[in-house]
Amino acid sequence: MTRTKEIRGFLTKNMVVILLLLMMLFMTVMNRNFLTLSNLTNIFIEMSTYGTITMAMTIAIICGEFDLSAGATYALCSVFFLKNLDTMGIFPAILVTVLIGAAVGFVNGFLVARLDIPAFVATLGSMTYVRGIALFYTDGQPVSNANQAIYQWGNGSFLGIPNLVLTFLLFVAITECFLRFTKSGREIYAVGGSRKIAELAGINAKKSKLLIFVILGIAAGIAGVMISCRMASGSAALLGLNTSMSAISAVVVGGTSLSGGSGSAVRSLIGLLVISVLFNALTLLGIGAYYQQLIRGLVVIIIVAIDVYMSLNKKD
Amino acid sequence: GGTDQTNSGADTQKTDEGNAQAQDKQGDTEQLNIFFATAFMTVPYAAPMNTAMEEYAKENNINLQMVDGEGDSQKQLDQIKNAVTQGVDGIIYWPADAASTIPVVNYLAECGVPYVVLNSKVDASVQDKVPAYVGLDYEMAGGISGDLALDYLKDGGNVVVVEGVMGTEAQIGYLKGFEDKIAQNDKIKVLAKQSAEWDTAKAMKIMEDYITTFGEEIDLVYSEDDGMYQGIAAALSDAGLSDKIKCVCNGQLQFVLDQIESGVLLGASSQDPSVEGRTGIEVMHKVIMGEEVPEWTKIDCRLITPDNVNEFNGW
Amino acid sequence: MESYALEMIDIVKNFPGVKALDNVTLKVKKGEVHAIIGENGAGKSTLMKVLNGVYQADSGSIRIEGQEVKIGNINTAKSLGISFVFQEINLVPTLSVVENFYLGELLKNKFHMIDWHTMTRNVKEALEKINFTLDPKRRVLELTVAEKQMIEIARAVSRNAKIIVMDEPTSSLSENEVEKLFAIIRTLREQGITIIYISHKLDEIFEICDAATVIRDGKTIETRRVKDYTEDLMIEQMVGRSVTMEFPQRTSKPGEVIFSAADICRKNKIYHVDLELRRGEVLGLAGLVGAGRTELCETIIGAEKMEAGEIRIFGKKTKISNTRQAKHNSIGMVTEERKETGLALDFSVKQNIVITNLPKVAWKGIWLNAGKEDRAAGEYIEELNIKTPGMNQKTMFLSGGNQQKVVIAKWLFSDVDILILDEPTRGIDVGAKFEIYQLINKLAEQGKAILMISSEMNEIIGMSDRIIVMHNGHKKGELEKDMISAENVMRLAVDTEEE
Amino acid sequence: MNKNKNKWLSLLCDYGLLVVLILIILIVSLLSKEFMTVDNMTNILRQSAVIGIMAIGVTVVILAGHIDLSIGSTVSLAGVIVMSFVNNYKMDWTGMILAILAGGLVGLVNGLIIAVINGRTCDSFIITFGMQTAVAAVALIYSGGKYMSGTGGGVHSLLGKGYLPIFFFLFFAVVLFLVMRYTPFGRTVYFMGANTKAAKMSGVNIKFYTTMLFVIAGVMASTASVILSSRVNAASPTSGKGYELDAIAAVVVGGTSLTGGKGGIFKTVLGVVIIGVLGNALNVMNVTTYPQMIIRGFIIIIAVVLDVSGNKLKNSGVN
Ligand SMILES: Nc1ncnc2c1ncn2[C@@H]1O[C@H](COP(=O)(O)OP(=O)(O)OP(=O)(O)O)[C@@H](O)[C@H]1O
Ligand SMILES: Nc1ncnc2c1ncn2[C@@H]1O[C@H](COP(=O)(O)OP(=O)(O)OP(=O)(O)O)[C@@H](O)[C@H]1O
Ligand SMILES: [Mg+2]
Ligand SMILES: [Mg+2]
Repeated sequence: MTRTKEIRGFLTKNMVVILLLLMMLFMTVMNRNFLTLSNLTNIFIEMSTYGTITMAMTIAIICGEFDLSAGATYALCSVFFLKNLDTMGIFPAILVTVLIGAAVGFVNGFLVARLDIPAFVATLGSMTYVRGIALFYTDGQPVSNANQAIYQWGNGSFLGIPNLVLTFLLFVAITECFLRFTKSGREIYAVGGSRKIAELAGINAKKSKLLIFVILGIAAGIAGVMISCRMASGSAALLGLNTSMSAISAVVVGGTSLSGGSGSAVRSLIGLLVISVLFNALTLLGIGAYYQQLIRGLVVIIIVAIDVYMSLNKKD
Repeated sequence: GGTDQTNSGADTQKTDEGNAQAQDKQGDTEQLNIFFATAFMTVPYAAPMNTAMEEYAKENNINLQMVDGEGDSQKQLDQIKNAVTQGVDGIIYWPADAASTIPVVNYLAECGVPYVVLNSKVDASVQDKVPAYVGLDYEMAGGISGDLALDYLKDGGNVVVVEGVMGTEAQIGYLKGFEDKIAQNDKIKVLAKQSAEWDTAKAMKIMEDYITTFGEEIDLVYSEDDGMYQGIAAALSDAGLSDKIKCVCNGQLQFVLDQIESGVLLGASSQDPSVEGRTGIEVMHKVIMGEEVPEWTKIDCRLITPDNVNEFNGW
Repeated sequence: MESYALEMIDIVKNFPGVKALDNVTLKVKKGEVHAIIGENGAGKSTLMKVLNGVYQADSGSIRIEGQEVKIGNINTAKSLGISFVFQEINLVPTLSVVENFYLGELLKNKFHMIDWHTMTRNVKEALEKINFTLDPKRRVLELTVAEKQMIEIARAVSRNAKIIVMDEPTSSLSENEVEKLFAIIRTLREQGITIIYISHKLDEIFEICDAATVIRDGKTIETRRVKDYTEDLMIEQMVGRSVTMEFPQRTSKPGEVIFSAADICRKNKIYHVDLELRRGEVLGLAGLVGAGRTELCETIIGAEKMEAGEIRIFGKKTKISNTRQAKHNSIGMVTEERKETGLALDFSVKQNIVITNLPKVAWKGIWLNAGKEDRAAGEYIEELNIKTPGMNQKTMFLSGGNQQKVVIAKWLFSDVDILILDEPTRGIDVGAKFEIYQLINKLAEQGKAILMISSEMNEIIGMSDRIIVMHNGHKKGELEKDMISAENVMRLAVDTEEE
Repeated sequence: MNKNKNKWLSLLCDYGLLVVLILIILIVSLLSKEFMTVDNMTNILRQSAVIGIMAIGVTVVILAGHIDLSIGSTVSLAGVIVMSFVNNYKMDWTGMILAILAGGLVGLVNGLIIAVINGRTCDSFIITFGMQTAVAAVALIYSGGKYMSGTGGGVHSLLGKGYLPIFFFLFFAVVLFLVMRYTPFGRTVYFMGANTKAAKMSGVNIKFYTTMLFVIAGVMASTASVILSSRVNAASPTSGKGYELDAIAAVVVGGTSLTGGKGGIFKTVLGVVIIGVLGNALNVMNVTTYPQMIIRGFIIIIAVVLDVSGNKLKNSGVN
């Protein structure tokens, strides 16, 4: 009796991991190209830029908020970096780019934390104006930069691991440690779990909310620099159109509820992997684009539906 | 360069011999694998293109795999890398935007898999690495529409422009070609330019607002593509101005052909996605077979007028 | 001159339209257990929220051990050595017990990282100290209300505070846990810690408190030693009039059975419960906290899935799979948590009252009629004596007792014959309690069948015609009128043998 | 005196947006003589009709505390369905009915999933996002990805002409306004938004209501799509992309709260008109695309900042 219950509990808790393993097993059998170093590396590289944003999004969702403007900020930061790289020099340019990201995040945070605007609306607004600024700044033209140093870094690797993947994994580790072992991190959980109660316990919820948006902006800035290094180019019109929603769905697929108060960087990493492996698998299996899109939509619905159903009805 | 060659829908049969040869070469059992990395698979323009490619692939026993880059250049890079990992025989690359092509072209040049660039040019800095480009000369197409405008507005007049997504190669070329032409007559004035991002409904709204702002001051509307023209036509006909305000556009959507035939639309520069798709895969096939191909295979682009409208297939 | 641990002098606090505190003065001696009592909405919680910095007083001063202090926020209060057990549970549900224990003041190790190890150990010790065993790593959302309340108490006690404020700490505790709490309070008193104790349960005040301050309508009435008080005097001071009889008499006799449930089961919660309910009777449902009474009733009204069992209403077999069907079959339930599940706090009193039966205030059942709504709401506001500035006041601005009355009014308006009342007087002052008892009697006399859950022994004994006692999801027994006594109820409620 | 002030304050908070709208109209009329003409005003309403119909539909969902991100894809799907029937078989009525039913079906699926899993309000965000992706794919599959131009002539092509889009917009707005304000159904939706648990315990069949709400949003979206495709005389499988955000933006600019229970259809109509007027004004004043985006973003934020702080003021000011 308790045994089956335990097994059930284990299964529900680790549904996504099991799904991931099953998917990988299936693909290994189905396609000889799947379990190759280069394929797996590719999966990780693609994930690394929007994965960085996903980590920040995880923090935000734990705090009970989310951000639709991260993709636009990502685009703005990318084109800014590329345009100013030559005049500013690499490191100052990186710094200013990340500061711009942080500034956008700060505005969002100010709106949400101080003025009590729902994040959906505040970031819907900033999604529009930030992309407008990016387009205005570049006059809608794609920007490229032939700087070899950044290009080499963006496509190079260290000990066989691509630099971008290393940066991303570092970000995952930092996020996990931040969430688990720092006071600010734990306060974010408390605020997400219940803002009122956290405030009664003397936690400055406004500070936490402000912080998560600034982190999101910084992450978007870093991701913008990363993608610029990899592609040596950026487009204000096209970059990051789906990034925010992809990041949110990766977090949710990883098993973190949008209601806030729980979640972790590792879970989101698993969510990211599930989605990336799924994409990769569908392509390797030669599924047409339309059907791929259909499957993607259904997978999000099914995973979330099962997860919600289990967590809301598992009382017995 | 000097090796330009023109391909049009009417004379696709002439390459059939080449195909037969290719089939001989590869034998009956061995199937060629061609990978098509699209920039946008879900835009309507891609649909006839894909169909034409698939047809060609079927005829020539080619295994064609198509993926959607969703306008994300990084995604395209990864899709192409995956394809190379899988071991394909050739890659057709439709870039999302010119600037982001640098790492893709670098990678393709390095890995040695034959490839063809389709629809949009790559960044100038890597241009010389590209073995074959198949695409329209957008500037020329814009010029064709420009000529038409020039002809219609001999005595000068006011023009409004409805543009596509800014920064795309098509938008830049269509605009430049058109503006260069109408600059020849300094009595032609451009009143306003707005982007409708290739979207019919947005184009309609912009046209309605143009009508509000300028009314019958407008003599001619230039629509950068055929889909947007559809919205413009709706706005003009709603306002009862179809006779007074004339349009030119690029593209040969069936609707555009109908409108040219009925005399509502002055004319358009042709652009057939099926031809583009078919030519793309054909050139790819040739490259794989080791045949000589021109650096730039230009897609046929001619002026469509009521007289020759029957020669074109709408999509 | 005696030394005071805490003096709050002439505190005034206005909310728009409400003078919640009107020159309240509270003086608490060092090392005593000091009760604050008063009707619902008297201002007790508000006074404590001024002390803890959630609200700023409009005027008045606070002195701690003779020192005048300004309390701008909760952290100031903490640093002054005051800790709180709030009226509402204040634990973050998604976090573990350990983390909730240290909420807002997590321990760090020498690397400035969170020190989980030490914290877990400390929490274990703190819980042991109050004789309460619980795995500190469990998440709070898995715990029962009583367990949560005990954690709050343990947390407040472990903070080494000089002053501990407890706002209705026993409202969801069973007798057993109340005893534990009292033992803790006595120990704390011996250690010289000052305790402010707010409760509506007067017997508790007499048992544990040294002094009491009565507040009425935001004003201090009097502070006395508890031994100088009688219960009657206390009540008189609280309500401003004399209340003599605690449980009003009912004249009607139970009629025919209109509701019966047989063999009700709910997965892992409720096991084979039978019950019958007659017209005009009050059936008490007794048991310790967590006995499954709420669960049983939620299953009956279709809010939770019923696994097995049969329900008959007016003798007819009826399937109830959601709350709408329950309402249509004439069953309504006044839930125990009025703010969570009883009211839309943003809605006006009027809108909350008519919500259960909108067609009744609508033309032909489809078109809402403002006049009918006003009349209906006005009628119930008057009948239940709901204190509100107007029927259009948002219910969030009402005091607890009046909110409760709105919830009851809502179900009366729906014309159900079978009314389930879950802890109808929780957190309600004596005056309002008496009115609710009268109301229950009136309903019974009108022929409604009432199923009343209550954790207050006096109440359930005083009001019920019959009592069913539950334990751990099982029905342990049924007591007819002549068998009802506190001993019998208790014996069945704590009975742990067999099953 | 004080009471009077409160009354004014509360009126201002309720109708502040109307004042803002009138101010915008006045200012733009001064700047541009073309703006303040009957033609242009009907023009604005006509342009706003499609987003407007979607917005009033999604308002109902938002009032109950949920959200629906799939309505944009519903527009795409319904568009290609109606166009394919109009073009291929000349069956305007069948096409329109099927298209509207398709919208209802999408809503039904949304609603049923959320109802069955007992989804909290935040779950509808991600579930309907999944639906958005899936329905867009269905539209692509159904149409083969192709652009469809209308050949015109039938009933369908008339719907978008002249004052008809405005008529439909106002008609649905009035109907839903009355339903939400004066019927038990509407009141119950508000109650659900204000406190779902309380609504459940008061005998509201939450699952049924949740399902119905999404069906309404879906049907409104597909109806909007029928009008859109008629107006532009074309449909493409991506024609509704991003429309959901425009519609939701109109709802929040109007002052309906995303947490549910507060707001209403009238406010949404105001929001739609404000956004429509602004977009038109910027076009008429020949502001280019990108600055327009920047301004639009700020307008959304400013409108909501004003609304939220107005509500705070009101809540602290009411007796
Ligand atoms: N935030 C607020 N805004 C407006 N009025 C308020 C607010 N908080 C409390 N009140 C009002 O102040 C008065 C005192 O409320 P308080 O909660 O202090 O009563 P209480 O004595 O604790 O009652 P109970 O026994 O029901 O807990 C009540 O009339 C209440 O409606
Ligand atoms: N023996 C037990 N151990 C742990 N939890 C229990 C136990 N029995 C019941 N519970 C849980 O306690 C919670 C409260 O149950 P329920 O609300 O039905 O109790 P109740 O008798 O109505 O008490 P209350 O006075 O709190 O209303 C439920 O979540 C139930 O699962
Ligand atoms: Mg209180
Ligand atoms: Mg209970």
